Amino acid sequence: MITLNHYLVLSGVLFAIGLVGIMTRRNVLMILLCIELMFNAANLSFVAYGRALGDLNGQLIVLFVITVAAAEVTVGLAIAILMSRQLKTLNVDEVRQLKW
Amino acid sequence: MMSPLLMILLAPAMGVMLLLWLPRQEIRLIRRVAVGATFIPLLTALWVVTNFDRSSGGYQFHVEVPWIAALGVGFHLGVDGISAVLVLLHAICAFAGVLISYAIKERVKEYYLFYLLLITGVFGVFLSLDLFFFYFFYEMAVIPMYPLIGVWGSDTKEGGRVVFSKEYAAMKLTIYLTSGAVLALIGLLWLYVSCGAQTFDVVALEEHLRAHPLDARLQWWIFPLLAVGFGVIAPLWPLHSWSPIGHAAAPSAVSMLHAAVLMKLGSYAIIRLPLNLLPLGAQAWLPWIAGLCTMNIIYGGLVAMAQKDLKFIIGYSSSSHMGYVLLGICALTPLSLNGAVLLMFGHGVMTALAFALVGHIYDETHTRSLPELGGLAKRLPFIATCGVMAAMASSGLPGFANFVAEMMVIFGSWDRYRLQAVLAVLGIVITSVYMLRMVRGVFFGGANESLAHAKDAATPFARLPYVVLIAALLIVGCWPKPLVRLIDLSTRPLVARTLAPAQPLEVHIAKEQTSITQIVR
Amino acid sequence: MNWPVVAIELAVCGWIAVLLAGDALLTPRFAGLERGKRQRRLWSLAMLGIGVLAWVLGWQSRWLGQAFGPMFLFDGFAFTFKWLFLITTAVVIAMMRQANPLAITHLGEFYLLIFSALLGMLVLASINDLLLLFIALELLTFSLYVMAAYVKTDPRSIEAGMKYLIMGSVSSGFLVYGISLLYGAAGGTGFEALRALLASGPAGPNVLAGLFLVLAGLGFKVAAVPFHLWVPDVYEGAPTPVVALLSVGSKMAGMIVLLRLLYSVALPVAAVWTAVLAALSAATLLYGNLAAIPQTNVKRLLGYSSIGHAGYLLMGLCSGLLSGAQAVGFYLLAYLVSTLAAFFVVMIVPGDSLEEYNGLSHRSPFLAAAMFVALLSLAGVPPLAGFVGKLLVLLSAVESHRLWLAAIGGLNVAISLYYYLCVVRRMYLLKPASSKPIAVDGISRAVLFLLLLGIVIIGTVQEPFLRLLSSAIAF
Amino acid sequence: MVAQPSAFSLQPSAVFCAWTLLLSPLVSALGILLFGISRRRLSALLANGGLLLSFACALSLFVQARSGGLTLPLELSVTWIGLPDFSIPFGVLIDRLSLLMSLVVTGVGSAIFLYSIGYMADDAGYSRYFGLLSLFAFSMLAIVLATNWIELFIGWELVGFCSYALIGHWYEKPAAAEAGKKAFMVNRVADFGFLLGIVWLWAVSSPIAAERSVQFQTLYQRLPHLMELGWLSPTALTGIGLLLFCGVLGKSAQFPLHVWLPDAMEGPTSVSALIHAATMVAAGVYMLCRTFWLFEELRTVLTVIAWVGGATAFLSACLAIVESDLKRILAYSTLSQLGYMVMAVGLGGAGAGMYHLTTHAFFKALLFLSAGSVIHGTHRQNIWELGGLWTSMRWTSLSFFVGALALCGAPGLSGFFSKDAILALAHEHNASLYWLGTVTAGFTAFYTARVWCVAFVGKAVSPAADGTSSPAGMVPARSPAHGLHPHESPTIMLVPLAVLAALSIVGGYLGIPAFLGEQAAELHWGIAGTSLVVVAIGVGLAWLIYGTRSISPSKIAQTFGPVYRLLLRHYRIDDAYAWYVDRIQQRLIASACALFERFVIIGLAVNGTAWTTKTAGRLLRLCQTGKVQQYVLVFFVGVVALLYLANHP
Repeated sequence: MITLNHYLVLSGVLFAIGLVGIMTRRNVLMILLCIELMFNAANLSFVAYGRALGDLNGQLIVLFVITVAAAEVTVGLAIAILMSRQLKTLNVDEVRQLKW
Repeated sequence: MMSPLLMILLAPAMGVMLLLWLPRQEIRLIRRVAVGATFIPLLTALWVVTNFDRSSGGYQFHVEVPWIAALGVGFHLGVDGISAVLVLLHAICAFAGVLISYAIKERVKEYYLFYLLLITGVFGVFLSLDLFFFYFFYEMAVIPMYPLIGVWGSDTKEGGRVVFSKEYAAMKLTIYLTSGAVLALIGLLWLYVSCGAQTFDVVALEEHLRAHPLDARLQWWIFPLLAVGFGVIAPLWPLHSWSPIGHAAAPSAVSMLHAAVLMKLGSYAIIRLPLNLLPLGAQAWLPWIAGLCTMNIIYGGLVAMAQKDLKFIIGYSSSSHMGYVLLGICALTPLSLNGAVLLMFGHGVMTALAFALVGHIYDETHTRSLPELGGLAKRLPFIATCGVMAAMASSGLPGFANFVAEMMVIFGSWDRYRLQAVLAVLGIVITSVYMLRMVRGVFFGGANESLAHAKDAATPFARLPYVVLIAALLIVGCWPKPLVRLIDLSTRPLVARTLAPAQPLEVHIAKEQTSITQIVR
Repeated sequence: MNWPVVAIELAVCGWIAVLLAGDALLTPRFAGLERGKRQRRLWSLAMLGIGVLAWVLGWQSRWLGQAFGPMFLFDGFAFTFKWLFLITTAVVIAMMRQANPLAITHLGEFYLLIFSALLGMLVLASINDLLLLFIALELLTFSLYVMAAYVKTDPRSIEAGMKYLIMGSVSSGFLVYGISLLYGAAGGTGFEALRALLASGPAGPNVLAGLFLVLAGLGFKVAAVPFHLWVPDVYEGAPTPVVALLSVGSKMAGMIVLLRLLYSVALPVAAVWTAVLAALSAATLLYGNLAAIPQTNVKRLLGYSSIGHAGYLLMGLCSGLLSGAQAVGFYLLAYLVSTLAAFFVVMIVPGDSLEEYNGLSHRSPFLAAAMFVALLSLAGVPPLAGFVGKLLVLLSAVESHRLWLAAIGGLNVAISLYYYLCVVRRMYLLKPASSKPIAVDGISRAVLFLLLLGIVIIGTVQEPFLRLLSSAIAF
Repeated sequence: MVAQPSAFSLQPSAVFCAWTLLLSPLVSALGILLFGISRRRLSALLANGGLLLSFACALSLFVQARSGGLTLPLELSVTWIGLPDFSIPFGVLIDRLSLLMSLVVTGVGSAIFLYSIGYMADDAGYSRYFGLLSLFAFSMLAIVLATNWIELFIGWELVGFCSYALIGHWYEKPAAAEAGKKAFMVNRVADFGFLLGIVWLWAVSSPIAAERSVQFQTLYQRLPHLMELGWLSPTALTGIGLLLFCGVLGKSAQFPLHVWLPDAMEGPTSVSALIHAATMVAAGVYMLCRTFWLFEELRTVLTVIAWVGGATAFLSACLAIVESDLKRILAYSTLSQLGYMVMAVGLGGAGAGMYHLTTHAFFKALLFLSAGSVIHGTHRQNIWELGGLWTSMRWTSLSFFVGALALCGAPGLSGFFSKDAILALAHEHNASLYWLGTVTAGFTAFYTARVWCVAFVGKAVSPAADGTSSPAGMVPARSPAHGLHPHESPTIMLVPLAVLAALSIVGGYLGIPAFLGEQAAELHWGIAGTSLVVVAIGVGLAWLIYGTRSISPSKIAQTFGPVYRLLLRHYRIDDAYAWYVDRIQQRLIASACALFERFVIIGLAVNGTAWTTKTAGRLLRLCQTGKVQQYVLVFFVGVVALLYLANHP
């Protein structure tokens, strides 16, 4: 029997994978993907809770979050393009002119 | 008719406003505005001191405007005997300072802007009877010191090498004083919160705390915050090191106010707030502070002895003399407290005079170093005369206000802190050592050829500030009664209040309360 | 549906459309305008928008109430802060007038983004629902991502945009995850549901976790340690008007959401968050002010200083007392005028390095004086606005018996005064490298003057402002 | 405490005289300060007029007192500081003692003021000189007429200041500037004890704080009661007495604080006459007499006083013998005579002390003024450069001769009687001191005769080639001096000489002891005879050595080699002080404090704090690595910490 907790744990794991990905992958595109993963972890949690509560709002919220995430990635990709054009790199480690 | 206190406070503030709109080339006009903005307070302060109702005492000439209702803040001005004297002191020094500032030739407008701002701030502190505005003006007085020293000041050199740059001095002074102020602010806020009267009004707090005294433990904690916080500017040993360096770097008119009045803010604040509002804390902590201020007296004097820069000598001497003020406060007898307040006046005027003189000498000779000076009495007879007078006033010669005040402090602190009183007398000897050395080195001896171009303060106008200051010293010194009575109106009740929770002083003195007068009769 | 309640938001949307149209129509090819004139026209259009919005907001004052069910609240709190957001935006747009040294092309879209950020802020002033909070916050943040990276030719701008985006997204991730937890526990995203949940009894770990994840997301906005790391980099890299918007608008938005959330919803668990926020406040104060000392870039310096100010804001917030919340409100007001004035000067003075400020008082006495006043106000010196803000915040810390925190706050007053005075030192004490005067045009001068006047008036006549904010912040 | 109403109604003129006596020089001084700085004649007029008026008032009071029209003591005062527990009056106390002293001060003072008109005629600082002189007269009268300790102390300090300023009158001369400074400093050190004594006395003057007093009258009345009550222990009183005597050590230049007086001769000679011979230096003795009721019962203190006085008398007389500067010889002689007076007081004879003080004021002022006249006429003051003045400056020499006779104690002159009184006292109380005094009298005669023989009778020698004066006592070969053209001084200087000479002669017959209420002075023939013999020996020896040159002084100097060298170095006391001030006080203590200030307080404490703060900032900024992924890591750690804190508050 798959309970709410299973979903929540899965969502937690997804979230953690996303977070670790952000911290370890150097490529900005991968980082954007990992951010997606984090949002989707939250989405999963919303849906699971919605189901458990018998509340449709949970699924409704997910739609909003997906929209927001999509917008986020759009901006992110635009910046990634700028990076590759102007800075000739997608490696975030190489972009550290601003520090201290 | 406008309240005199408001007039005192607003005149320099209006001066600031006016200066903002004056074009920077109109130097003569700018100077006149500044003179006017300090002359009005001088006259008004004299009026206040003479018209103070001596039969009733307490705080007088109130101006009360509710300001921040939610916090219990009110714009409350008022003077008692103590602050009336200090307002007069500040008015005299500010007026003299503005006249001395005629030596400033560049960026005159900005200079006077900051200078008048400083003056306004100090007046505000002395006049405020509200903790909020007290602190408000206090901080406001400190900050203009930064540009005043930084822009118009001078570096301290030893053998051609810059030892303390004016930037260092300005920054140190500002940060040091602000740190102290903030410490005091936290104490004030703690006091405000814990007394629960929901008012920042000093008079209301006084009454409230008299009716509902603060817990002794709390007082024990709050008192040092206030005493040390305000003690920084007093300056209490070992927190004094900002002051001589600041004195040395500042332009002379600023050193004047700095040493004459700014330092008094600290001792005044200690009298007005912690001593007044936290009697139990005072009783617990004053012996410690009395110890520290003995260090002020002796150590400051000894360091002054070893200095070669005139401003450093006077700077350390100020810190030494403020030790007497603090000792007078700590001893907490009406006599010593009166002496302390009178010494604030006397030392203020004296040190303003000294810095004005050093300023003149520096302007004329471009050096403040004792070994490079000498024999100036021949070229500058007027300045030399004033210089000798200042030195004598500083070493406590009768006829000057300082003598009376130091006398009262020593007599007054004899019962409570005998060792400190003895050391205070020793301090007078030390003062004479460096003061005489300075007078000897600067004015006497063979005339130095390289100083032959130095000019005296020749015109009556150039002499006016010096004459005003010396007259103040002499008048009070020769006839101290009126001023002492005025101060006494406020100190006596204050001491009684502060000592009320403890044993009265007389117990320390005598086991038997026999009246000797009756026996003799 | 009670449409007038959202009138201002609708008006912003409308004006965004107007700007789009204007941008399209006022092209050189179409309207025959040369570049400079086109820029001025667009600026006027944006300014006109602010005027219209101000009028709408004034009119709207009669229509306090709710919209979208209970999701959107238009109360005194919202009304007051919407005004402040409007003022902030107006000043930021005014900054664009004097000079456009940042070579911002596509100016029409830039104004559009400013307005969309404004929309986000306006909504944030009214949120009463976690979902709406999330969406409005993202709207604000997205606009800022784009604006931060707006100077496409400047690598630093791109870097700033990239860093801001990644950090912002991560924080959004935490925020939305936290919201999901709270949703699960409360059964809804509305503040009412949450309030009922927290009032019902001791909060479980999942509720607290949700709450604190939300706090982390908002902490990112207000630049609280340890969520502050993006601040110096983004401030340094992004165009100055954007930084002004970031440091005032975005921070204020985060702060008022925190205020509403903590004081109207989370008071029952105040014991938990006051302690945590106090720790954050101390860390933020020390980090921001200490690290600001060795800075040599004015925007980076102001970035660290803005972290320090976040510490003071948190200090008021963590008192858990209404007076503390009101202190935060006043602090925000003082911070707003002072910071905007400072950034206004930064905008006009060419170059970001502190070297450029050497001898500024010779090159432009007015700018130097303005910077002097603004910085001292930020440092908390009377008779300027910042002083009263600091006083109130410290008072709230003492009132909540956190003397250690007040002591740290006091210590930081001195530290911050030090680095502000270092700038003053450059402006007044040092000699300029080039004696070329800096011209300030009339409008900039007027706006700057008004800001300075505001600083002084708020600092001396505190009562009306305090009363205004106290009546607004009364949940 | 206002003037006593009874005194007011009965003796209006006495009241007026008393106040005028005190204040008229002050008014002169103020007048000179305000109007006279650039008007030479006006300042001289004001100063002389002021002091003459004072003198007239003193005379009038004296006459009234003698005629019984004035009942003494008369005390008038106004409140100077009026606090309930610290009421300090300022006023005049006229009794026989103060009347006598004010007569001396104003009388001798007037003579010297008059003399100064001529003596200082060519001086640039003429007005300043007279202004300070007037201020001095006021301050001295404040001491004399003081009603209480504080007033006395005020005068005490002010005379010190005037002395400082007048010694340094020719401030361009480094020696003068240094001498003034030294005089003031030594007095300050002495006043350290004096002031403490006053405070202590005030503190024990009543068991109740509000009833304390510094008034002479009050203290006088209370003292026995205080002792009786046990409130004031004899030990404490002894301490007070010793502390107060410290003041005398300084002001009356007793060993070991005498060092300033010889140096003070750098000032104008008229100043030396007035301040450093006749009046100010005697203030210490006067103070002891004034408050003798306090010391009367203090055996220890009195013994100390007597021995200090005796030692001073003897040791300074020895120094005078080897000195070659005319004024410095007189200065050591003054020291020696002051020693006599102090010794007299210490032996319980305040009256004898006062008597000698008075006569000494006459003849020592006379000697100094004559010396001034010599310096005025020759511009020399090394006795070896002088000579044969008897022929060229007849009047001056004559007056010097009278003064010298009085100083030696030639029978019939004033000094004879007063010194006899002191020796008699010593004979009665303390044999060792008596012999010490008698020997000193012989020494006195010796050095006086030596000056006479060398400077007035003998022939002058030229100044040493290197410009420094030849070592004292070593008689160089006699050859006519170059450029020495002595001329007699103007009349305005000779008139005061004549007056003082007359007083020096008749001073013994004025009935001074009687006026002071001592029993009628009768001569003690045995003692007088002994001292006369000693004096004769002294004079004879001097005549043999310096007059007829039968005995070679250098041979004597060789015989007493170490002693002689010690005397030449003034017992090395000056050296010791210089060593202490320069090495210990300045280089060791003060420099150590300054270094501590510079390196510990400023360097370590203040700059150290600043450095720590800045370094913390520099380290903290390194957290900002610029790597966005590390930022995310910190963010994550922050969230974890937050969650942990949330669940473990």
